[in-house]
Amino acid sequence: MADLISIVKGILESKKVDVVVGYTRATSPNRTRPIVIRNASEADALVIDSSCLNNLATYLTRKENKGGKVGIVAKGCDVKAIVQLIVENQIKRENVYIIGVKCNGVKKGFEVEDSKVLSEKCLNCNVKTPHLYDELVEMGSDNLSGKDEKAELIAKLEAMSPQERFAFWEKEFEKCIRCYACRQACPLCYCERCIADKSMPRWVETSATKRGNFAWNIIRAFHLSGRCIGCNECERVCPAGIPLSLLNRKMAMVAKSEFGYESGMSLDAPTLIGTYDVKDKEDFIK
Amino acid sequence: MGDNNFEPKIVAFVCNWCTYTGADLAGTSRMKYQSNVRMIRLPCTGRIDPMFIVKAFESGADGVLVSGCHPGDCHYTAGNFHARRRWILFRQLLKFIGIDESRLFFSWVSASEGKKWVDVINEVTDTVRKAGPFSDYHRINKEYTLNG
Amino acid sequence: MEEYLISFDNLKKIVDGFIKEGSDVISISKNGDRFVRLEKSDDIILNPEQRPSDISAKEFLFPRTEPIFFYCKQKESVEIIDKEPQKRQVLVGLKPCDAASLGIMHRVFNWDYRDEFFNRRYDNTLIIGLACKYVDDYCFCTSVNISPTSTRGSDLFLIPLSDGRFVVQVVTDKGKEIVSRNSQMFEKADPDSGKAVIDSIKGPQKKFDSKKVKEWLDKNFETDLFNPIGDICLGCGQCAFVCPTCHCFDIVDEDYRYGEGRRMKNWDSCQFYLFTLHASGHNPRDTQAKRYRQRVNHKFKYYIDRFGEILCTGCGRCSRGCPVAIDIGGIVTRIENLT
Amino acid sequence: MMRIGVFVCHCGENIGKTVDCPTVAKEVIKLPNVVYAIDYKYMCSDPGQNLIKQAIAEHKLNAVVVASCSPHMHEKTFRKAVSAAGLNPYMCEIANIREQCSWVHDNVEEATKKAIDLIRMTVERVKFNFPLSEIKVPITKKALVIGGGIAGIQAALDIAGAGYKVILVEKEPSIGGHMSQLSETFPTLDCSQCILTPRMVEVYQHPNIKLYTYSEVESVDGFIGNFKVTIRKKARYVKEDLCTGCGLCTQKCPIKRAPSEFDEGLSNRPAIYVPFPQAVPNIPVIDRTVCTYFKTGKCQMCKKVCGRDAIDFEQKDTLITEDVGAIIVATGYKLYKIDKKGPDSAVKGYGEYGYGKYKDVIDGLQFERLASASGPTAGEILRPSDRKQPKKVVFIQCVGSRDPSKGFEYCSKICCMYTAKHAMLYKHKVHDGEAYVFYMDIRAGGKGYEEFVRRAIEEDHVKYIRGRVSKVYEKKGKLIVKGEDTLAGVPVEIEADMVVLATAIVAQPEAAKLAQTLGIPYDKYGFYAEVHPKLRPVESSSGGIFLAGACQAPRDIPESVAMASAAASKALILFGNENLEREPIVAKVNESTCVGCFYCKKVCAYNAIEIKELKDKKGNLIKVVASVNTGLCQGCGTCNATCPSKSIELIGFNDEQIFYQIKAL
Repeated sequence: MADLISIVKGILESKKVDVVVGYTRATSPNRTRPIVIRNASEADALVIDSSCLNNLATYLTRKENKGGKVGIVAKGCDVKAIVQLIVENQIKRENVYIIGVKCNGVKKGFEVEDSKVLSEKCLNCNVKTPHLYDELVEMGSDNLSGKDEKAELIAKLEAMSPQERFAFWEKEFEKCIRCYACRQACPLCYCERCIADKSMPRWVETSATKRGNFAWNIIRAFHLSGRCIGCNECERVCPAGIPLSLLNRKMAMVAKSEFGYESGMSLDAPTLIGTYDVKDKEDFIK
Repeated sequence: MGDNNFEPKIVAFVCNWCTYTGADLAGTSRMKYQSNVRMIRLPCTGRIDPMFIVKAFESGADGVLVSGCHPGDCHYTAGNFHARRRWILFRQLLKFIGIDESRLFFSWVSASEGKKWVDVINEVTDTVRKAGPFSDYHRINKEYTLNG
Repeated sequence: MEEYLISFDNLKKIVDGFIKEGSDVISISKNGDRFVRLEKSDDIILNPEQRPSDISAKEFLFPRTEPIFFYCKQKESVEIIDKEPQKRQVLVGLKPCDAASLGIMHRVFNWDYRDEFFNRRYDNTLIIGLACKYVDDYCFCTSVNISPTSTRGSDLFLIPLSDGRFVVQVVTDKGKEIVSRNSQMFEKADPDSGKAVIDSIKGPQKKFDSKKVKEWLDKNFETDLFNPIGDICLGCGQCAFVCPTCHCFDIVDEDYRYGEGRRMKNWDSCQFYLFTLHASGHNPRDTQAKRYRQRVNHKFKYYIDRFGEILCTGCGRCSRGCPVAIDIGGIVTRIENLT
Repeated sequence: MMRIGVFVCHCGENIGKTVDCPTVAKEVIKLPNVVYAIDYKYMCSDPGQNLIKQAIAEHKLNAVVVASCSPHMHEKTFRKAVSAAGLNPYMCEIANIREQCSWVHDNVEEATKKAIDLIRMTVERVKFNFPLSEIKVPITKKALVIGGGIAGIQAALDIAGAGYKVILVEKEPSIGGHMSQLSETFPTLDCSQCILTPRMVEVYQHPNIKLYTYSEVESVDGFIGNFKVTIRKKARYVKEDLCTGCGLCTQKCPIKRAPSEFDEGLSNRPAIYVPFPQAVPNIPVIDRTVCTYFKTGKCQMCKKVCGRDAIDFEQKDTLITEDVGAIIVATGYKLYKIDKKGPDSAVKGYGEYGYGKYKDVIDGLQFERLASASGPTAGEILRPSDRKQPKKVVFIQCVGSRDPSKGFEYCSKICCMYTAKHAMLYKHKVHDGEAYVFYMDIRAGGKGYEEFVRRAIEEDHVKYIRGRVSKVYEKKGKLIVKGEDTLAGVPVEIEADMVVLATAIVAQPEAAKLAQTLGIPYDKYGFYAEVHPKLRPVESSSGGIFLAGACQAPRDIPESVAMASAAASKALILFGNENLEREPIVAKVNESTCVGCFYCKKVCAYNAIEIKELKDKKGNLIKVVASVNTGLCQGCGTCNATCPSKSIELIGFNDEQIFYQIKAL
């Protein structure tokens, strides 16, 4: 870990960056939490291990950090978010110093029973070594393992009748308390005024009614279509336990199968929404 | 379903230049079609927001039709291409949530295709009529209402 | 305090009776994430070692969303239609931290304005508490004048015995009425029959002295103590939404249909930027640090100033569920250390 | 407080027969904010409009809904009426209860219900309208004419004659177009070049016309009144400013056998060539595909003989940008070539006519060259195979036209007339010759056209046979034409010396590409679409882009010229104004919520989204947001639908208007 700490000290001392966002140990020893470091002397608090779940890219678009130079500890999936943020003009490449983490996968959650369970997002990871970084550090391995239950569930849902699928989601969305933690945790939900908070007109009903919840969850998934990089933070932070990653993953599958597109992979690739191909499939259009 | 008197409520979001004009042409040519569809005119299919579709279902629609210029014919050059890409994604999302092809329809109808418009409207109306009231959405719409 | 003994089976029979007479019976869900309405008494889980649910039981007295009234717009006027009154309900197996929270909330809803909606529910609710044997890093009930065996907020309080039976402490008249209505189900217990169990439950170690915390807060409104929290807090507000005592709400009119609508009361959170955003565009709590300061002050200072009570039962939900692992117990402890 | 008036039009019986208008008026007055509702026989009539004006005054209306015909019909009328009564015109909305209700439904009850629904939805929408005023945009009073055929020439001369500058772009080395290839023209038999050449020269010498030949339009940005056009001037390898057109280079060029485009392959030309003697400009061009120097690096004969050192082998294509306010598209047509059909060709047949296989089966333009005094035979009718005078010529009409099974559905329009002319010219030149014409119908609608065809039949004794030809094949030096005389009901077989095919008029192969560059619609054949087939025949649906000649549909010369003048007058109407008034339907950014993701910019086809830096009083950057150039924005609203936070909205079709319209469903 000296590696990470010395890098952070170095870039703070040399004023390459103004702040560094990283992870530190939380109250519970099996948990970590984000930390923002401004002085090299604080860097000793940094850790990097398989309990570093948060996608710290979320902090890059905060008003406080905009414009300044930010160092960030980022796993491959987090780097995808950084790439997407650069592509979407939210941050400048030169303003972010990426301390990439060679990652062996992170834990699914913080609860004791999950301590050896690998997060589902890590199962099909294609960026164990980040695809963009300024420095690279290693993360130890905890020999985590897991099963891709969500993939099975997606297949199961697809095999259902529309009415059954609707019933499934009705039951899930009913739980939504509209705290918008999913949005707050999402590195790509950077709008200053979310459409859900727009009141003239109110596209998304404020109350946590079923239809308001449907509208919110539909629009959230749609606005992330072709943008979501699959960090699953939304699902992890949802206090109501709604399997939000199902929607994101389904849309990522559509983006891949219909357009061969994967978000957050390249600084030069055109965005999925905002571009078109005259040959886009239209067999569903009469 | 099985309700013989069921008259579906259908909304059509159409572009001003092709489909709306095509629908006008159907009228000028005195072609006849079923009366269930309520049109909402927009400048371009590019203007049609997925939120419109959600709102239509929230407002009690049993079916929604989206229609515009054929590819290459867009009055605004490429609005329909952008719209098409959006629909590919949105349609799959709604499908995954349980809103399938018997509720949501897409078509290209040009300004000269009055006949096609008639055929599309009749086909959409028949399909939705057959699928019955969109009871799933009607049910969630009813929560916390006077008669809910 | 009167004490009785009851078997789990008999307890279930009483619950069945509630269900039969049309009351809603509410207990923790199978996976322990929340409280749910039960269909049958067999679904009751009374496990003192259960981790606190992710979402507290407050929504049964203070729902996340609730119509205040309905309206129909006529051509020249608006017709207002009130909501029907609330059903009777029984909350079974609330931990002391959850049971206590309802009484704490009762204060604010009976202050300068008597909130009919809360009170109607409160009056129609019977609360059966359960002693708690769960402790983790985030529990601190003992620091906020509650203990794993405190009966506060409960009408009846259950202490599990090793033989599967429960000692029932009768806390209120409401509880007494249940016992007398079902007297054949209860056995008279010896005085202090639950004492051994109570004594064996240690609960979380006391982390801070809330008086000292308040003293510091009284003097230190302007502080940079909360800046590191502001740095990482996402402002998601889940802490308020899972909290058993947070009670802020927003009122909104919703035309759910052409010409027809409702006035709704919805949970809100001081952690949201929009919470204090003025129409002018000015926001007095414009940073997350200021919003977090509000959270701590409201819980450990303002509520005490107003009602003499801490607006926190130490359940630890907010910290356990926090996406960025902000630990309110830890922060308040740090404050105490500053004094 | 909105005070809305609803005006329900019967349109005589057009609406009134199917929609119970009095009931509709009675129902809609019950709607919130509707303070007045009335039905009337003809709302668009003077008394009808007065009704609206009076009601606005009497009932203090601040918004109006007219339930009538399509907004495409009378939206302007009613907005004007409302405006005359002192209301902002954009506070008036139309509910279309004719084209999309009364005319398409039979059941009175259903149609009435639908009409009420449509009005309710429109009433809800109009509540969120707000007063708008037209956007004023300055106009560049200069026109671009694309295509230097007769239509382009006419349009350029008309505009230049009115005192405005014109840029004329022609892709070939010379202007003149197809008309320059023709021998005589119907129905007067004027010599085509004799009437055309003076006009070509006039173009060349006109002080207001800037001519770019051997050039193509590369890109077009901007909008009506303010286009920015990039023109690719292809390398001629001859310096135009130095060349005197002496012609020495073309005489000395050792390559002599490149097929002449001008003569439709019936003669040859050198590698450095002027397409035809009267070419404008009279400046040669090097065809680098055949030039020895470009192929081998040796020769340079032209360079050696040029006294002005005008040959420049190093010349490159140059890009020129021009600002113009109007564009006239006059790119003309091509003749369908049977032997050149690609795999995607819409036309599937006619190989049985032997074109490309037999030298003496030629098309109409080739016949024009044979008959032309400037042609390869100096106007003598000699057949291509052996240069002998054909004694029996068969003309076949409708090759590819009016043939849904093998060719195009449409009529090519000019073939009846030019075939009659060809047959007549032939008879005038070969007095003992026999001319046969196979036709489906004779379409001779036009001044003097029918008389012209009668002359061919009656005075020149051209034999017209109504029927189709099934096959043409060679037998003993003769072309056997097998067909049917459907009037007589007998098969016909003619031993011909030459066969002339009136092949279909088709769109230019690059027509679709240019349409996309210009942003104008085209039909499935590649012909450019006019806004309205009857009332706006020379306007494309893109403002400021007009159509002339055969690029829009098969046209003859008088029609092309008339269209050209019409298109020119459209441009001149535009130039008659100092500013352009545009509908204020444009996007608007909410800068306080915009986060500058610029998805709006990505989807904007008009480059109307600009990047704006918001700064505080001290000049520190607060944030970067989108900003709409209202001059460029065309109001499609794609940005609005794309913006995740709805921080950009289309005025006139904003979120609230649509939201409440949907809600009132």
